[in-house]
Amino acid sequence: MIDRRDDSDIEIERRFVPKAKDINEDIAWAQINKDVLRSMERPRPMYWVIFAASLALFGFGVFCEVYQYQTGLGVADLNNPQVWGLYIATFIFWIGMSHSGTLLSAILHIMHADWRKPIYRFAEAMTTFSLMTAGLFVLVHLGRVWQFYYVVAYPNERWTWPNFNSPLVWDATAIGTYLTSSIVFLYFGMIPDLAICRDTATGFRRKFYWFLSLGWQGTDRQWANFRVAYLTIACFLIPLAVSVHSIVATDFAVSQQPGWHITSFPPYFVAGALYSGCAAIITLFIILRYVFRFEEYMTMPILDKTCRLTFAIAMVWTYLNLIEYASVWYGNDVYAKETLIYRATGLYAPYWWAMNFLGSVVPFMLAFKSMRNNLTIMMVVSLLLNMGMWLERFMIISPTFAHGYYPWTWTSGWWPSWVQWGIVLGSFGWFSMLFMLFCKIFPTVSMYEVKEMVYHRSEARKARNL
Amino acid sequence: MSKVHTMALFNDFEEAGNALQELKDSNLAGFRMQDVTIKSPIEHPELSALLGPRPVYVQLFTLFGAVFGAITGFTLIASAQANFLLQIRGGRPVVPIPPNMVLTYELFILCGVLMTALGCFIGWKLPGNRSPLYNERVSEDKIAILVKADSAAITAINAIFTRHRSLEIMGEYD
Amino acid sequence: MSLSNLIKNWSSLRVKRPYQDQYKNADYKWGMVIDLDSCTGCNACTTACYAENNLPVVGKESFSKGQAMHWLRIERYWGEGTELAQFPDHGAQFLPMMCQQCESAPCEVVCPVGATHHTPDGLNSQVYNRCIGSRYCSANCPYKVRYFNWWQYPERAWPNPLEKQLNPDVTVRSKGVMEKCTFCVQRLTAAKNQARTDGRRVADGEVTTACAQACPTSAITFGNMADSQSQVAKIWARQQVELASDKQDKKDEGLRGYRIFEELRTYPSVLYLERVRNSDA
Amino acid sequence: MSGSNTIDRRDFLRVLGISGAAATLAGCGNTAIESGVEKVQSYVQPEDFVVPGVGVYYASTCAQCGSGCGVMGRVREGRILKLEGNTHSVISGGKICALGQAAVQVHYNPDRLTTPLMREGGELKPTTWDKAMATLTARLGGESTLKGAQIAFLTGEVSGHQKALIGNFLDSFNSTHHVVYDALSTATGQAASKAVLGAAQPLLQIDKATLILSFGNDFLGAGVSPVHMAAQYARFRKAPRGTLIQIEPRMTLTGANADRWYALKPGTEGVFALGLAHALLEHGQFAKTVPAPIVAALKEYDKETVSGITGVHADAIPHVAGMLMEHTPSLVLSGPSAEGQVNGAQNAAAILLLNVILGNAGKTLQGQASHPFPQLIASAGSYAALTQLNNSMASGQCQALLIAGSNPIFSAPGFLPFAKSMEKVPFKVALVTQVDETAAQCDLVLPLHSPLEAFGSHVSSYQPRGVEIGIQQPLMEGLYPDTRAFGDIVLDLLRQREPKNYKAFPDYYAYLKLAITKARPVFKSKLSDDDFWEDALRSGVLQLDAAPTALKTNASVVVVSKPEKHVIDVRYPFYFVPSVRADLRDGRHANLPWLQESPDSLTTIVWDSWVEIHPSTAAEMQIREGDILEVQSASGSVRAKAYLFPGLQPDTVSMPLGQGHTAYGRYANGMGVNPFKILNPLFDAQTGELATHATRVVIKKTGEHELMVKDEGATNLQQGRKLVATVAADQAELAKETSHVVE
Amino acid sequence: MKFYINATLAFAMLLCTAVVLAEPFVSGGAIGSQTDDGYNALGPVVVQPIEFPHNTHAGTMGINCMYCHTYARRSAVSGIPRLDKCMGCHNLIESVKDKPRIKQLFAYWEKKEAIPWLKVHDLPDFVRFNHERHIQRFYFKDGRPVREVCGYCHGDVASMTTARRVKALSMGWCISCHQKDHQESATNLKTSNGPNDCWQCHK
Repeated sequence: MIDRRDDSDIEIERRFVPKAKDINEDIAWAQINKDVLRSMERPRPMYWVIFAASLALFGFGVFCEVYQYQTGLGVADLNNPQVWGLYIATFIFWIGMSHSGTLLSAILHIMHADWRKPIYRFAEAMTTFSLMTAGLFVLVHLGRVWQFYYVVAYPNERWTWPNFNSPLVWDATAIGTYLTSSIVFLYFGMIPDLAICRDTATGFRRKFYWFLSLGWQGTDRQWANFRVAYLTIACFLIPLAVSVHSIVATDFAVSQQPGWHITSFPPYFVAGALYSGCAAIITLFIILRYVFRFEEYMTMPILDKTCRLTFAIAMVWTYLNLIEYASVWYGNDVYAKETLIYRATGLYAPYWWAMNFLGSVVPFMLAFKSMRNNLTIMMVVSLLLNMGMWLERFMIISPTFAHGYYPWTWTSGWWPSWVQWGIVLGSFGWFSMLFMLFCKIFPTVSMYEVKEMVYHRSEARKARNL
Repeated sequence: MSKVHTMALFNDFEEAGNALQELKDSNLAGFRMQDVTIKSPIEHPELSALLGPRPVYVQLFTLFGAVFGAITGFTLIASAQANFLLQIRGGRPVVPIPPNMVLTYELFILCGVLMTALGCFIGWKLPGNRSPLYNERVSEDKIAILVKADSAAITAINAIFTRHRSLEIMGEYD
Repeated sequence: MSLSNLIKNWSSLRVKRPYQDQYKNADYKWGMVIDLDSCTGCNACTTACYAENNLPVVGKESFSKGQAMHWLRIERYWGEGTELAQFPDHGAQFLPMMCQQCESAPCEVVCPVGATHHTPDGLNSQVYNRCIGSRYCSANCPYKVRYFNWWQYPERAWPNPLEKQLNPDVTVRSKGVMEKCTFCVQRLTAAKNQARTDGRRVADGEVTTACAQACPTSAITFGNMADSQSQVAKIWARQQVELASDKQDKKDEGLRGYRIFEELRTYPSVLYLERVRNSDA
Repeated sequence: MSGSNTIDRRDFLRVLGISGAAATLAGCGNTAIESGVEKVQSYVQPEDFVVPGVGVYYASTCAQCGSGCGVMGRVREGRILKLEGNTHSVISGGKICALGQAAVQVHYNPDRLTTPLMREGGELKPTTWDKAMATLTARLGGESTLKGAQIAFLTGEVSGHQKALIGNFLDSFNSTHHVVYDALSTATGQAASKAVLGAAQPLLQIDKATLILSFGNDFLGAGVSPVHMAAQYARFRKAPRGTLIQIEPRMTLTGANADRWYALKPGTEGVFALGLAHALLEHGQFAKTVPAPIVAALKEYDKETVSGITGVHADAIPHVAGMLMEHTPSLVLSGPSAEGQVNGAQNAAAILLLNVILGNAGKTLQGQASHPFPQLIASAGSYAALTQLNNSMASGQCQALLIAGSNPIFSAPGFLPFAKSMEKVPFKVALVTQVDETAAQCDLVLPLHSPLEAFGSHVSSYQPRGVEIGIQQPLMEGLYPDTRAFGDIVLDLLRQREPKNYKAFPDYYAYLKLAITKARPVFKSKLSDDDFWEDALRSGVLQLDAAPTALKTNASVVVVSKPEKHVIDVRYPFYFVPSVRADLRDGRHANLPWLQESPDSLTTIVWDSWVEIHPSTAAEMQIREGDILEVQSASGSVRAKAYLFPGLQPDTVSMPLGQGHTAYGRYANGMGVNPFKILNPLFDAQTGELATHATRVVIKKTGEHELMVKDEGATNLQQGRKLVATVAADQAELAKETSHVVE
Repeated sequence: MKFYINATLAFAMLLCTAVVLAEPFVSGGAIGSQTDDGYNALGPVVVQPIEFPHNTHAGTMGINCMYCHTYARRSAVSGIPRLDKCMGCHNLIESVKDKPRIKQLFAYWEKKEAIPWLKVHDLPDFVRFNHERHIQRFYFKDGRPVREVCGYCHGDVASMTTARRVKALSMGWCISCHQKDHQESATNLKTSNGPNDCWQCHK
């Protein structure tokens, strides 16, 4: 099965396929299992550093939230026009983050881009956890969290229903759907790998994986059903992901605020979401590669492809961003135009310019191969891109509130309190804590798909060589 | 005639394919091609093809789930709105179409996804339908062929397996 | 059965509001007129509102953070454009601004739990105990007249015995709840109940809001617009402002009535009369 | 109220009680239905009209300022909830101002004094009424040997039978030292008015005027009877619409409502008025109204000279004069900014002269109707009276001082050593609802009923139509067991001093009832005494129709001196204008949270003091809003945040009065600063009254900066939005509008 | 194959059943719709200062509820009878004057002190319930017997000593009645239901 190649083969290949390979197709399948399973056993010490830091951040976030819960939202220094502050900005950020997993696993799956295979699993996990984080912000920003169940449509004694007209209810439904579907998708794609874990684990872990792998034995019938179901769910997930972020966009586009009431918001949001998601993938790629010693699977050519994809999406985002400015600038809505000018010149100008710089100029670093091959640079760039994307969300919320229709409530200065910052940081802690736990418990690289990748590539090479 | 299982483990996919082909052509008494199952670490469509048509019904579930989700979604929402005590809102009609479409769409997808997963589980006959013979090396890099046949045919089948360089043959010995 | 109800009443469930003569056969449609030429900016109305509606005094620190809780605020402008003149030669411009009770209220659409809805009397309600505090209504209000309970005011705004002044007809709002001008709904409900017991409709002038009642210059007129003989209905008619229209087709010259941000199609129930200044003076 | 069950009103309130009716503070979080936790309202023997759950309205009179507005109190379950205007009252006309609304917070104030305080070992300590009254009686009771100037009674504006009672009390000591001090007194203006128009406080028929020219008169804000004036103003603005022109150094609320507002240098109002007089007298029809010497002296007041002195554009003078000629009848008013100057009386006289020239007397200006009980009318306070008292105290002459409703330690200017002089008085008693700066310096502090708990009567010094006596009655049972009515305390003392005259009155209620019923013939009532009293309580007012009297004008008293420019002291380059907030006044209402949180009408600032400075001046000095400035006069300095205010003469800075309390409860203490303390010892040349607006200051940046606490956002302009639309008067057809002013 | 078809059919039937079951919820909270006599468990016992025997007054004596709770027809609250009302009768009834409860009553009267009754039917603070409107509508206009009208919410008081809360008094319970078609009066067959505007009951 596993062909052993002689040097001449490699020589030929070097001539015809001058590019570096996504993966070494000579790798033994058993080695794949071993490498991946090892990551779940003994990661580098950095793992524990990251985990401890996340736990600490999360703890601080919980403290802030409890304080806010007890005292009232006043501790967040929110006020009449600035009703949402960082909470909703960060909410959009996390929702956006969730889109990368769908992009990598579903879209690329349908497009048969097999280089996604070693990295899609953690991207999908990212989707799930960032959705869970985003969901937290919906709760955190509520004045009366303890009554949040009023939003849920369930038959009740009071004969009341939520307001189905409200984009927030759409949000809740869409996020709920997305979270459910992406958990199903993540879990579904992981079943063959869980069977591998089951087959190697011992003790209570064996029981755990035995339970989760649902008796997977890799039979032909299982594979056939699996393929169809996986593809079908992938097909559902793509429009779902698009709908989720466009619904988040309608939170704003449907409303009256000048600067929000823009038709291009939904695609703009979707592009921004993919953008920040891809940037986050680069970050996590580099971290996982180091922490779990995945150099063999998370290879530089895959990073290169991810970076090129990110660059393309960055350009789409830049275009849509400019379109938004242009349509406001040339439109007849004086209020919206005023808001735009305010963003560029007012209180928030530094952040606005930073956002444009980070979002549209910094990605050009990705256009250079030499940059793409440097892990340190890529790490910094991806973090910058994410910061830019976070600023984008902040720029949607705060300047608009600060400069709405009603001049009397224009704010001359507003800065979030430490409680808000604490909760925002706590959300990052919560996310990375969950993510790190996931990586420890579940195989972060899809073993069976890497095998497929290796198999198909070597088959293709054989075909070429013949 | 009692039926028993036997399973052979192969290192090479081609050999496994050959074994299957031979099994198919053998016309052994007490053996049917439907009773052959391949167990492999990755999917092998070309090997599965040898087993003959094994239809997958997952998409029927998907269709049903999606249509059901869309219809009940809209109906539930619209009738909830129509019966809600507070009907007049922000100058919109009581049953507004665009917002309901958004929710209908979400329910369409949700039910579709869930029904697909459910359909797949039903297709797997899971949980609780595990075949008796399994080798853990299948999840690594080996391929296994499981056959259920009359005990009389087993020897012949095992012979075919051995001929195709199977690494190991497991069987039920009862 | 809900399904049969849905099918049977489909066309009525699809009616878009507001439409002309929507309140023609209704008993009540509360409306208001504020004559900006009479308003002197004296704050009597705002204080009356505090007294009537149990508004908490938030204190210096909260106020400085923009967390004031005045349902009715008096705005003071120094000019209409964007440049400040050397002197305000024609005085200041005062604007009493409270919930405009929009017929097509942006806040109502977005509340996820339906805590704010449109009452049959044409009021934009706020049901405190249903509110979960998402503040979406406030974000979507072009007038920014919704106020949020950032703190647990019942514990801090009324030290004993100040709480004895609280109006028992109005809830004291706890933290995390949105609130806003209600057109003094407790007064309206009491008057409507009385009228129903007597088997009649509330007469014009029988009930008024606390602000209108206090206003020393009577700049605020409040009443039932469904009653064509009421003061408010007459003024709206005289000013040729149509409730369900976003562009007023005025036949006569010299009319002062206008609604703020009418172009946003919120259809407010508060009619403002332009401030008059003698330009020769 | 019939048969043997007759209980009088106080008993009725007691029986009504607030038994168990805890005010709800639970908020809207509690959804549980808990049985048997709360007590339920129950009565022993209520009046038939008392229905639980239904508010009952009682008439009374507002005691928040001297206007004497009739109010209605809404009482439910024995608690007073809210005050409304009393439609029976001519003064309030059924309306009420912010101050009046806040009266319930005087009553329910958490910092109210609930027990008597006595000074023991240099400190005020709670004591019992028995001890307090024993001390009081020992000093001022029947045995007291104090006489004449040895005893003084310092009050704020007080009227009605309380005033009469104070008079009687002092009479028993052969003393006439009822000192009335009002930091915002208009004594200078009244003196000028008396001289020129023949009446200290003429009736202003604002609604009859077609043009009002006001020199800093804030009749809509902190003037006399603002509620009544506002109603008049509303009628003045209806068709045919009157025009209001305001001339003042710092925009007042009235100025903010003017059709045309002119900024002029403080103290030059008289010059401007004379300039107008000069312009008017050039027209023949006015020539005969003033004596020839004045006409001649006015020759020097040509528009260029006037413009040079006042800082107003030269064209304004013929323009305003033209307006005055065009619009008759008109009304010319002088206000505190013109009067509070070293030449204040002269300024006021010059301004009022315009009324004489224009013939407004008898049309828009009339004399008040003659009052049948002049002894009940509020006496105007003056600074001169306070100085006299101060001297008497400082010289050791004054042996006993009673203080009620006045807080000179806070509101007297800093150069007057009132606190120090007070130390020399061996026995100082304060009668207050809440301890203030002055009460804190007294030896005995007696807790009073709030005006909503006590009986009383009010007779305003400004009677807009006929005669109105406002009856004040308790709206609820006393909140605290240990407070007493002002009248009761004074009456207690009087009973000891003159037992034979006052033995018949068990309390002030009986005294007041008898006094009112005795006046029945004057009001030509055919009711029995009891019914007359009941009727008075029910309507809250006693009214008598009486025609306004004629004014006797005298133009010759106006002194026309040579027009002169102010000499500017370079050390103090800015004029200092203390402004009066309509709600806080002289600071006596700073303890009311509603008023503290009610944004100042013109700046929208709350809970604070500030320094107003013109934007152009600020730009020159590079001052931004919120910069902490030190305002220094020759007499002292205060620090406050800068606020850029366009309604200001650019050489002027202005600060609001009323803040800067140090001992007036949690809502007042530490809020802002007290500009009274930097006023210079300058006095009006004619009356000797304090020239409040004559101080000059220098402002210094301290380099500190703080956020301004205000309602206004980042802009104070409408930014092109149609928020407050303005239409030219000739474009609007007011006559065709449905009138909706409640007449 | 048969398995799949069966499974599909079974699942479809399951879903359809779910829809049918969900339908009444959609048409209006079936959980909360208690009928007149749906809630009969006696509520919590409230210890009152005087254990007032409703059974004697309303039951044995047959006194109209509104004789004592006289405010019910003209105010939002029905009110506790004023003390002098109790005295009005008990002053004249010599036979029970030395019973302990009556002695308590006299003690309060002599002190001129209100009896600190505890609330039995205590609604949350954000609810306004109007007795007047209900009494006017069902007692005066419909002419229904007073014990039925009051008893609808308060239960059969004539059988209690101190009153106890026997009905849910929850929002769903209120609505279940407001949604009913009530005949306008004894003679008029036209029906109408109670107001269902939030602000009618919530403040």
